[in-house]
Amino acid sequence: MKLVTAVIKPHKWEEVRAALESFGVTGMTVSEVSGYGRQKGHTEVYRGAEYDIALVPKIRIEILAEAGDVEDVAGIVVKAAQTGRIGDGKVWVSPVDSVVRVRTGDRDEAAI
Amino acid sequence: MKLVTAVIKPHKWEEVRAALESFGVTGMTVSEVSGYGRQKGHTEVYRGAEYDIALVPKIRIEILAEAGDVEDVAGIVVKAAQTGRIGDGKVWVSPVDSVVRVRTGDRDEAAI
Amino acid sequence: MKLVTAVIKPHKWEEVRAALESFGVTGMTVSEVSGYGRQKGHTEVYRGAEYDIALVPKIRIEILAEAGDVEDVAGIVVKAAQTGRIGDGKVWVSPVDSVVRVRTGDRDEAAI
Amino acid sequence: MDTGDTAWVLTSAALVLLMTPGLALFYGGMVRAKSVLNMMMMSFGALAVIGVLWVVYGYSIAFGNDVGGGLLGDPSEFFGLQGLMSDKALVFTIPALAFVGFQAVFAIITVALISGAIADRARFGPWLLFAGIWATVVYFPVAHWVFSFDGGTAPVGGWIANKLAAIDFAGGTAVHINAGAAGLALAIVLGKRVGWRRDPMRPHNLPLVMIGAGLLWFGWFGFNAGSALGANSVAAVAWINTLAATAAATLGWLLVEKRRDGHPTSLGAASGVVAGLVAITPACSAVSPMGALLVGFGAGILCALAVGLKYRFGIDDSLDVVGVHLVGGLFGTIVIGLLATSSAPAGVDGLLYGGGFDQLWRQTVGALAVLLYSFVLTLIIGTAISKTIGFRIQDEDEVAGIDFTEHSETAYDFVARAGGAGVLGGKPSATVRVDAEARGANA
Amino acid sequence: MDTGDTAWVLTSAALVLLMTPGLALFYGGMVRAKSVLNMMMMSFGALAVIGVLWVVYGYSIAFGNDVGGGLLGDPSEFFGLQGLMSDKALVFTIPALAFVGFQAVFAIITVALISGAIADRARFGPWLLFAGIWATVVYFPVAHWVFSFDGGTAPVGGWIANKLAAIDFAGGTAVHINAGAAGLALAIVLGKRVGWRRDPMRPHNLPLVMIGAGLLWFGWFGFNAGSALGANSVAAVAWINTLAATAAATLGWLLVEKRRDGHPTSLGAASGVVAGLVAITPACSAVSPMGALLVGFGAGILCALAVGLKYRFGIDDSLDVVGVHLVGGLFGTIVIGLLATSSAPAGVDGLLYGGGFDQLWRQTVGALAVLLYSFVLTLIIGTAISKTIGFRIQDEDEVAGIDFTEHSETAYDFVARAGGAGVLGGKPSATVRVDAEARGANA
Amino acid sequence: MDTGDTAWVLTSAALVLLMTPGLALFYGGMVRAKSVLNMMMMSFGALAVIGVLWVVYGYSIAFGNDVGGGLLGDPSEFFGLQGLMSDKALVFTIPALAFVGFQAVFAIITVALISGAIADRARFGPWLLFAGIWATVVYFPVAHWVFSFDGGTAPVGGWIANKLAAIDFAGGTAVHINAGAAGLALAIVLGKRVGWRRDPMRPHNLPLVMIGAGLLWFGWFGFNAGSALGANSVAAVAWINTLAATAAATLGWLLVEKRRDGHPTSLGAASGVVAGLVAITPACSAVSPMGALLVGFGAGILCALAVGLKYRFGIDDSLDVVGVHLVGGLFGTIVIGLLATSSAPAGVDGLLYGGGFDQLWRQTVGALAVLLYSFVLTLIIGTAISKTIGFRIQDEDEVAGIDFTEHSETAYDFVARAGGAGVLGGKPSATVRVDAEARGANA
Ligand SMILES: Nc1ncnc2c1ncn2[C@@H]1O[C@H](COP(=O)(O)OP(=O)(O)O)[C@@H](O)[C@H]1O
Ligand SMILES: Nc1ncnc2c1ncn2[C@@H]1O[C@H](COP(=O)(O)OP(=O)(O)O)[C@@H](O)[C@H]1O
Ligand SMILES: Nc1ncnc2c1ncn2[C@@H]1O[C@H](COP(=O)(O)OP(=O)(O)O)[C@@H](O)[C@H]1O
Repeated sequence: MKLVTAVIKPHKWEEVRAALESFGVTGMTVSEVSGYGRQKGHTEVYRGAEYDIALVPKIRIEILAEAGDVEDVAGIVVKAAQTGRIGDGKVWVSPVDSVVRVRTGDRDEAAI
Repeated sequence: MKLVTAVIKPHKWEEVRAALESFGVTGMTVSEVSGYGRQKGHTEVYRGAEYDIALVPKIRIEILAEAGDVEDVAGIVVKAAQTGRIGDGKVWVSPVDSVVRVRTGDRDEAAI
Repeated sequence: MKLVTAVIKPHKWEEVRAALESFGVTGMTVSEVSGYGRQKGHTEVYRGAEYDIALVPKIRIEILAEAGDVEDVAGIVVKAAQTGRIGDGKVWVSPVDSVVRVRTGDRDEAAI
Repeated sequence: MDTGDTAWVLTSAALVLLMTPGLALFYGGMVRAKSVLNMMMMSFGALAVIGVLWVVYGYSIAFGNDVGGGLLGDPSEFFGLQGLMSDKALVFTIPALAFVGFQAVFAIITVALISGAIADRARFGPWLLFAGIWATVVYFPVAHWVFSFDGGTAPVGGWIANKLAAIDFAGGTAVHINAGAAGLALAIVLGKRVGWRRDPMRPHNLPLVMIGAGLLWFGWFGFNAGSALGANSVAAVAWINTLAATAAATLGWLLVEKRRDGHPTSLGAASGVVAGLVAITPACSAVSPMGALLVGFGAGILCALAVGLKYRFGIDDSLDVVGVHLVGGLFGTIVIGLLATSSAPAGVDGLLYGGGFDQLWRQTVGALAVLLYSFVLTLIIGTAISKTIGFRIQDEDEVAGIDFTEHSETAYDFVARAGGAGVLGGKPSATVRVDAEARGANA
Repeated sequence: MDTGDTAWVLTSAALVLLMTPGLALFYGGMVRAKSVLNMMMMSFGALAVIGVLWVVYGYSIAFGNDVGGGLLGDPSEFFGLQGLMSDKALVFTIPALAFVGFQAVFAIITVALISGAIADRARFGPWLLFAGIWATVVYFPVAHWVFSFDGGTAPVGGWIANKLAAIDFAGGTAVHINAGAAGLALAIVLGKRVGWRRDPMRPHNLPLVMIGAGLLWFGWFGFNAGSALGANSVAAVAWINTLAATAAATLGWLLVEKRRDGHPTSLGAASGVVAGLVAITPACSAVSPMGALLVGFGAGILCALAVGLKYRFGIDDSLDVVGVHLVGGLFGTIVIGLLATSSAPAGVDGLLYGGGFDQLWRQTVGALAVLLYSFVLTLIIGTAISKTIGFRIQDEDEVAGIDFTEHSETAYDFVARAGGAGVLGGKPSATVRVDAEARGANA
Repeated sequence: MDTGDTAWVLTSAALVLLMTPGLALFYGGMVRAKSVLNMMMMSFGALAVIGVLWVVYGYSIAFGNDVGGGLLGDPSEFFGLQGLMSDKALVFTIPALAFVGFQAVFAIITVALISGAIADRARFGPWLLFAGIWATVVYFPVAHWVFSFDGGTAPVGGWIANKLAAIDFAGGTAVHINAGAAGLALAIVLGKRVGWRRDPMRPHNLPLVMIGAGLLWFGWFGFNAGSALGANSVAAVAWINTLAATAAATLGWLLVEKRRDGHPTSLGAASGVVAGLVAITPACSAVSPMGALLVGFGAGILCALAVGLKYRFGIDDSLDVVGVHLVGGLFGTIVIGLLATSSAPAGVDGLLYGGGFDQLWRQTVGALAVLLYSFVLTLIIGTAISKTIGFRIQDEDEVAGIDFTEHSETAYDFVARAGGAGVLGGKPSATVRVDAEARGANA
């Protein structure tokens, strides 16, 4: 089992979800995060005082997948999330020892 | 060292915490996430326009544990979080190379 | 490739970010989480009813780094985040199979 | 007709109207984020239902000529407010419809107050039904008892105002004791919320509570000083007493918190304001400004202590309608028997001013009569609704959140902030699917 | 001069002023969190621009002596409000400037209403420009048509008020049809939002919507009952009709939702209140309280059905200015021809009261005249601005959020709560860098 | 007694009362989410403390007969407001207690205004103490100087109103310069917040700021136009000038922002409104509507520039009490010497209207006298409290958040939305533990 983690631009979420769904990925876990990187934040001004906002909002997606599917899944995310502009994000794959479905106690491949 | 990650239903948090505590797990890190899976979201209506809300709120728990405890910890979470209905979530285990306690610099087993 | 995950006190974020930047880490992903551990929460009172607030706010930082840098990166975070008081948090390192930069498709070392 | 008096009553009526949305916010901020909309809907719903009924027959029941024993006005006399548009139709020095409007918003807020006792768990339809029945058989008659003076809108008025001659300037009995007793009954009928005393049910938005408290405070000057039905020195006395009492009550409540809990809280300040307002409501024409300080301070302390009682009795009066409105209303009504001074507009001396026990028992009888009537009738109405169409939502709907299950809405979506399209966040990933054609067609 | 009348009009003017911030909240809560500030700024901006223009020449165009055909007042007559400070300068029984103030806030709210049609996508500078031009060539003249009675502020007034003799007590035509038609035109000119019908554009803060609705409701009693320009029985009739209509409209809207969508919603309740207010605005002096119940109930149902039409026509009237204000305004204006009763202050009988078709066609003509004039002129002004300096923000700025791109602000930062220094959260990690010296120097 | 005048003053008093909750929201939205409750509590606390003191002796110090040199009224004359309930007790044409109420809320808001200078760091108990002492030794006397006219409430009044004859219609000196100077002094005494100029201390809730601004605006019409103490043409002039000035001030502030910072902001619009209100407060009876446009526009520009000065001087006047209230108050007070026109109700010509320097120096002397008195006295009171019981919270409490450490509350909990029991979210996982018995027992 593997875990694919993707950090993407928020407005790409819908496309990524749709692309994954057509591929057959039916489950994932999503969270709001903030990114820090080449893409710079911006400046806000309140009563004449400037505030540098360094972090930019991102969406983080976690997908548990069978080892064999991992390359495909990562590729799909990369393709769907790409705008070609700085700040598009990262996708990484990491190893998972085991997975359990809470509802049934099913394990590993059967759990996802 | 291992990392146990659990995605559960929000209202099960208190039971899971209590179960882990009785087992002796005294630390964990918790975040709010959104889940996408078999459990379907719902529909809201605003001025007659329907909105499909696809994601459902979940709680994500991360627990660093010694390799030997991992099966027990995962089992406890599964048991406490189970309602038997769709959407109960997943628990997965992944490898960790090393852990440091920031306060003391203690490493690995001593760090958790 | 490795993933360094750090859970720290929120008001240490700025120092950690600055320390990492001087070292040359230019990217990271940040999220708000809640911690449960030795550091106890607190009590709030509403119309005479007490509420125990068990969780404490923390910041979670994820840094993808080359395997060779990992010890340094973890060390820098530990140093910058340390206050010496309970609740300073944890830093852990876990293995990563591969990384892709969404914008370019660059992989691994080239992706971060 | 006096234009100054009319200006003041029209203004006061608008101020009191604002109290109901104010209450919606005050209550709404106190519940959890998943039930704030339902909480506010109970107030807005009360406004809608009682607004209609008042026009149709409510005013007439309350202010039509008495049809027996000071218990009830004639429902047909002003049915549909007939005959009151004429510029000849006056109540004292103001147009009759100005008085009708002023009294309308009293009826509305009283019903809305009750909803605090049953937060998070009442089906919306049955609540509207309850509101309509309760107003008809409880509020309209009780308003007749208390507010209908002989020779005011009709030759013969209500028994408390005229026969008993209890003093209730702006509604300590008819509004607060009445709503408080009904809240108690309804909390009993509906039972405790799932997880009560186990789960944290703390206010989700205290600034919202403070907005509500501010608007209530503001509106209450219309409630109390407007009850003079004219722009005169009686109104001015009521105004200043209202200010004095609320200031002192806030201090009183915060003092209790500081001593008992260690810290004065903002919820306490807001609650203290309301406790003071409740207690001075019946008394504001009867005590001096220094007396009002006492009334307020006493109410602040008493109510701060009273809100804990529900845990002792195991009754989930969720937002303390009993602790604040019933206790505060009783205190304010009965304390008139002690602190009334003949130098105030009501012209009566209480026990401590040498007036003996006379006024004290009148006040007590009036207060208890309303309390009992309201409590018993509410028990009956509430139980009847419960047993027939059902009053409570399913437990699992309560856990999921009544806003969504009863109204198919969620209160907040803060996430769309910087990202694309409101993609995420508790309530995320909505794909809008607007079938206007289909719907337009079947509508 | 009558002090009571003056007190009531001054109060009413303040109430109506509050409606514009109220509208800002009502609208602001309905958009996504990334554009709430811009939404509110359109109202505050209207207040600023129209506030100035009204003083300089707006009042004079609306209420100066007619300079031809009942279409326009003389802009020079009261230029800069000259000569109106004297205590001799009266309008009926009140100081002229009290009337000026009361009418000023009508002009302001009308312009602000339009902004709901173009949420999330209008550049702020061009919006201010539009507001100024639109008020000058549309609102000020139309106010003259409708509100300027012969012998009121000047010997000769506007054509709708005097020649046509359509009844519009408080602005069904001049305010609601006018703003609604302008909103429709502007929504067409600016086009749909990026992602409309695809992305979820649901209200980000319904309690904010409810606060706004509450303040609108409150203020509207000044709007309607204040239009009597005195504290008298006409004002009282308007007051009670306003309450009756809103209560019934809320029920009407919720009923439609319950039947059509399955659930009554809080947004529906708030919308129903506003629909009722809109519809009773022109009619509140012309119908009986029972009639007002019908007007409100009808408006609630009609507007609840109308808000879906924009999807059918593919026009992104974002916050339903058409569905609520144009439809509600038309209904309320025309229904006078049916439900007016001579027992009400306006003294006219509509079709159903045996008055024949006379009033009905007057109402219809007045309504359509304002509708057409406003729609066409707005199309022209809007297009002109679009083609010259540009009216819409860039698509990517819309996606990023207009609050940030037009105002360099974000509405909320809830995170600094328990942590150190507002470190994180959507808008996080700000390192403040205040170059006050530099800025002070170049300022 | 005139009922119309009374209606207007009672209404105005209620409007001004609302300003204090309004201010609480305005200020509360501007601080970080972890100190919004404390910010609001400083306003509510001021209301409580000053409300009580005003009744007991404050009114008497301000409006009792002068006991020497125009500096102080006789504290015993109206102690406890004795003798004022009678319908014979009048102030001009209104009941004495209406006047007492109207002035009460002036005292309250003035104290509340100061709190903006010391956001996030003042202990609550010492703040209440400060409020009480400051009102007693600064506000009550200064109100006597400025607002107590010979032969008004007492034969001999204050020196500024009668001897100096500076014009301050509604409190530019007594309220705004007074509060502004006190804020400056207190900001110096308490010192900078932890992390000032390093950490982002941006407004956590701008819609809350806008709600507050809206309510302040609304209430301010009572503040200014109510100061006519009657429903007459003076009130109407004050009303219209208030509108004109705020509209122009908003434009002025936004213009500065657009030029200097690149974008007009919603915080700027809200601030511009308040700057205009402050500046027109003393002047609204003395200038023409066109003059009011100038006053407002000037104030908007000036205050927008002034709010940056604190960084230059290194004083953490957190919410710009100096930049808005001191600067705006000084400008509005002194500009009367230039722009007053004898055609306005005050009947005085300023320098630009050919009145010479006479009024200009009177205005300047009045303004500086109040500024100095307030600044020095506040320094003394503040330092005394600091050195004795301590005024500031611990640094670590400031970092943790004053809401929690002083009030044991947190403002928001948005999470309970869809989940079970408010499980998580900044303030999560509360296990309620209600020991009502225990607590009830020891209470
Ligand atoms: N080393 C890293 N570790 C973890 N996340 C990273 C890292 N570098 C970048 N990110 C994440 O990826 C996002 C995009 O990175 P950025 O450098 O801005 O652009 P790009 O990936 O297009 O070069 C960041 O906002 C951050 O969330
Ligand atoms: N492949 C996956 N990767 C990561 N998280 C998943 C995956 N599948 C499901 N989840 C998480 O588990 C939750 C429950 O899954 P769901 O399919 O709804 O029900 P169940 O696990 O009971 O079959 C989801 O809401 C999501 O958060
Ligand atoms: N076993 C664990 N697994 C995951 N996170 C943990 C674990 N133990 C502690 N944490 C995280 O580290 C934080 C600090 O831990 P705590 O026990 O309070 O203090 P310390 O690390 O100083 O001993 C916790 O709030 C939690 O977020």
